[in-house]
Amino acid sequence: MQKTALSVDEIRQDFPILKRKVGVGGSKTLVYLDNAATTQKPYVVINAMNEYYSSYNANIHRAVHQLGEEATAAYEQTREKVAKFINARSADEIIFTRNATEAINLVAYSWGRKNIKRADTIVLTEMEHHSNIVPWQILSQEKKSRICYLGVDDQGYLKMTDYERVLKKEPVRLVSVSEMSNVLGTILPLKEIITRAHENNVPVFVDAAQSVPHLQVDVQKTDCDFLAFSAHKMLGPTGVGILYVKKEILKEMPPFIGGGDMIKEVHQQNTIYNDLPYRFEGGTQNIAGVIGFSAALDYLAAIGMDRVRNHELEITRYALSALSDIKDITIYGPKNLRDRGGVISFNIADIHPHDLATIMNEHGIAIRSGHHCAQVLMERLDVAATSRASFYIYNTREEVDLFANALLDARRIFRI
Amino acid sequence: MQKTALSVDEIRQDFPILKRKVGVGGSKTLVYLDNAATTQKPYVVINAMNEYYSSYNANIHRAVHQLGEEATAAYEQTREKVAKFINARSADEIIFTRNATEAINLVAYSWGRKNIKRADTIVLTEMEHHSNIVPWQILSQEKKSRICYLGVDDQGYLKMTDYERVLKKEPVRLVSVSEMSNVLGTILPLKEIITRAHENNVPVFVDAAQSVPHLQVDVQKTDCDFLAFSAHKMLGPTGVGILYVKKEILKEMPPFIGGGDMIKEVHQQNTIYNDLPYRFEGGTQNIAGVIGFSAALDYLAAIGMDRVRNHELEITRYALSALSDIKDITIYGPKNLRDRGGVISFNIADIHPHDLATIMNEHGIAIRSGHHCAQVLMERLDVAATSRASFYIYNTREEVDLFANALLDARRIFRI
Amino acid sequence: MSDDIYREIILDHYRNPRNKGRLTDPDVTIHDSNPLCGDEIDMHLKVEEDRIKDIKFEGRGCAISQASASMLTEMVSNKPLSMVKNLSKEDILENIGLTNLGPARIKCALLSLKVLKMSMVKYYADKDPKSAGDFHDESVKY
Amino acid sequence: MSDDIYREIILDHYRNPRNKGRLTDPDVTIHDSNPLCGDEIDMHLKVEEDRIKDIKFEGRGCAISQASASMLTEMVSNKPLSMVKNLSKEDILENIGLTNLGPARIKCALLSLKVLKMSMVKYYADKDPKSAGDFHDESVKY
Ligand SMILES: Cc1ncc(COP(=O)(O)O)c(C=O)c1O
Ligand SMILES: Cc1ncc(COP(=O)(O)O)c(C=O)c1O
Repeated sequence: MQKTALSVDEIRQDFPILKRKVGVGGSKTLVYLDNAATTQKPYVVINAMNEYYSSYNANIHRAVHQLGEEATAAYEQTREKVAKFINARSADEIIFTRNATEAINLVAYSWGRKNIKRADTIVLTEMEHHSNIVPWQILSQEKKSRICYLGVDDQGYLKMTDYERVLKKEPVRLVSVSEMSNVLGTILPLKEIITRAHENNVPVFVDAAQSVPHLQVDVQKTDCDFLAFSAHKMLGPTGVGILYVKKEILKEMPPFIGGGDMIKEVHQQNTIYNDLPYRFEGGTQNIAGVIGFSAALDYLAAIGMDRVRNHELEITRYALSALSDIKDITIYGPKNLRDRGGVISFNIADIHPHDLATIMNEHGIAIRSGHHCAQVLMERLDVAATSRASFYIYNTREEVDLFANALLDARRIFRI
Repeated sequence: MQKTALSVDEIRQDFPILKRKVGVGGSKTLVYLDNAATTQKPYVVINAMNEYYSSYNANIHRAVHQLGEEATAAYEQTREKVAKFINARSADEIIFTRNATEAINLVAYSWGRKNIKRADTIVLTEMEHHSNIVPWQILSQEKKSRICYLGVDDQGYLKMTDYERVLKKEPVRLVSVSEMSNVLGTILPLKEIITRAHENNVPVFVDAAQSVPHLQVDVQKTDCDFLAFSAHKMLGPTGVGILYVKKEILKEMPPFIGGGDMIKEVHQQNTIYNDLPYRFEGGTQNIAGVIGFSAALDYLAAIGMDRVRNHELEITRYALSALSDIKDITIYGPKNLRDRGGVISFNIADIHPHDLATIMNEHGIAIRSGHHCAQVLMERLDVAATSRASFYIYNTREEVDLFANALLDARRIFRI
Repeated sequence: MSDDIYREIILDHYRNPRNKGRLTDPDVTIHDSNPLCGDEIDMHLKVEEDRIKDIKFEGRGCAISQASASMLTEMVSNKPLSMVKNLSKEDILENIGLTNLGPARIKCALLSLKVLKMSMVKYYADKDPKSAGDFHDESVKY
Repeated sequence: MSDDIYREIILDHYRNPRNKGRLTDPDVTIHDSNPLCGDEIDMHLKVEEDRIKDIKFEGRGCAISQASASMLTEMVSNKPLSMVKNLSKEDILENIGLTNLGPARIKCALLSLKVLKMSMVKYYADKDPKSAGDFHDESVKY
């Protein structure tokens, strides 16, 4: 365990965009607090893709020529790195997709259409992202299965009693939960959820879009069956998602996207599919994106996920305390820092989040406002929208101060 | 119509990779003849992505902050450009996917599962790429529909008499053909195919992965119903595919990938989907890739697709004549240049294409060998594999000479 | 600039919206939302002799979308439908005095116009498809 | 370097493969192909007293894959199954004298070993699952 704090000043030098000027007349230095939506990219990631395009760009897997071999090696090494990053048993359990959303859909279409039957229950939570709701709704419409939502209590925690009741009473066939809420920041008791599910022979899908970037994730330790996340939320490029599936399950999954590279032999009326994991990667992949992601993984590994987490805890603590001084503010999610990530959702008086974001923007501060693709949770919280600030390794206390000051300016503008 | 020839020397300056040294000890300058697999990228494309990552990287559509607005504008402008490039009526008819393969799967899953019924016939050709075969096989397995393959004659042309017979005798519900074969180079008589299909109320899907990069494509002129292609085969980044669907048809298509951004409202048990075309773009898209593709479209538009085509015709003519001097060579595909693109597949004596590619590689020449994801065609040609050289705007006569010389060396090594 | 956007009149319409509520027995009622932020507007209309006899809206969302809706209802109340047909994006932005909004916020300002035009399309859909078509307005779609 | 790869002996095995054909009544027969290039190998084996009594292959593909298959059949013919179990990637590459192939071509050289090991897994599958497992070899998979 590395115990030394992270050197934010040095880290900031690695991110070209942090020098960007924004706001009225380009007068403000960018304060980027929209990391839960997507993070910024360090030079090493941008350069890795440049390097690929400038010196060994080629299609992978089928080429005998040197560029093709180099590109294939770089692509497949990334698969190994991903496996290591989340401690999968084998790189064969790692499938590259377009984003976390496609990864979830892949499982809903492939595993889901084969295994979910009429009247089966799929368990989600009220804090799921739309990407972990809509695919199951589409599936349920087809299969006439049911979706059941575990409740969220007023402190932003999952109601584990709901879970016990549902496991006992309903024909649960799948549990799919996000490890960390992108709105409340709540970190779920994954180990417990998975253990209880497995005791009932129910597999568990983990939407790790918000956890893998911020926490040490270990798929063997939690023993989850499926796990999905996106490269772009962890310093990597857009257009790359990752799906982990336990090999025993993956082996039995029918293909999803059909086409080149996922086959072994194609005949007029039938096809022999390729070995794992290639069977699930049809067509030309986002090769540059995967290679860029490789650099992002190296970058995060060099820092160490424990230090990433510690830095976020520290900034979040500081921000929560700064915000709590502001009048008429409502902050959502757990109070206890240990149970939450670096995401703070809030509302101030009758200032609508959209209006707040516009005011922030003039201060050069990028925050997110809206439903955060979590409308079921918005209904639960009985709000139309929230504002959200989310942090990453390059955010500083000074940025939090600027943010808190801008909130005061919003109060002034709204004459509160 | 621009009549002046394309200035290949200048164009070559725009592609960093063309300075790459490869082969034994890095002693050879790269001769890249694997353009049908993927093309190289000019600086403008690489730089457009760098610019995005370095100065306005943000998630799109939902952000109020400046970076988000800039990124959204750049992304949506690309959609407009694509629409213009293929002469679609509206940018709403353009959907970004992961690659051409996913675009075909999207239609097979969404339109196909809704419209293809038991015993319906889907018409393909013997020269289709696996990406335009496997999705229809998966669909047909589910729906118990039938796939019928139009034959290819010994000159590499589509047997139009087959087509007439099938249209007359079978309950055809979809015709899906590639506009240009990635193996034979054959350009199909698309207008005729589509007219005859429409007379029978049958929609037509065009796999344009090999045509949009090389020919002027006009979806209004051919009146195709669906069209798919990949950015990476036309100077653009990996991880971006394009699907065009006529608006009347698109409006009636159920969603495919469910998740963030493709919805308007999500409730616990139901969802209202977003307007077109967003309904089909679930999750965070390959924003950088789309923005890079924008630069590729500008680059090609500035050259003019007529000049691209003319250059390829000229190089192909030169190459066909150089190859025809080599003993024991078999060249596949139409003899008439007007009917073919810049793709030459061939075999020499008993030298297996894989072995040939290895020998070429030592000469610094990247060609492709194998089944080219067209095993049905390989069966038809009764070969296990072919070698393939494919050209693009930066290829020169000198490169063709090097290639022809290397073929002679292969004969020597194989003691023929 | 925010000071320009959130002028007294905008905040007033936001906090004290005019014509907010429902109509008993409306001729047409329609709902839409902005997928980008979740802002919602319902419009309820009573039409008489090709005029908007009565109009009410319900909704939730940002100051811009709600003030814009409130001001729009005042603007079209008792006006001929032909006026609604001709209302442009620019008319709305001028009416609310916000002519330099960024692309994301423009959508907030225009949501109510979009819903109003949709309600006209719906109103005419069966009676008079040609007129319905006239109300289709690409400039307010997003 | 190509001159090193395509030595006389490789071309000889390619053009005059040993043990090519089928067996009547084999104990195990198995087919696989290299998804990367379409090379195909079928192996037919007759096993007696834990020895490979007879072996034949069919296939089509490049000089490396076919010569490698031909040389492999010579190598294991009449040998105990335990020898097959222990055969490594390196053994094959040394046997055919090609130790500096690139990653794509290595797969050609190893296809026949992969198929041979698969045939052992199949042979033992029902009789003796534990032994079957012993023949699983991650190093020859691709
Ligand atoms: C004719 C044809 N169709 C489809 C494809 C698939 O394209 P992609 O791999 O980009 O999905 C290709 C490219 O290999 C092709 O040549
Ligand atoms: C919890 C959660 N799940 C899923 C997603 C979807 O990720 P992507 O848009 O990259 O597919 C997100 C990101 O917005 C998220 O926060």
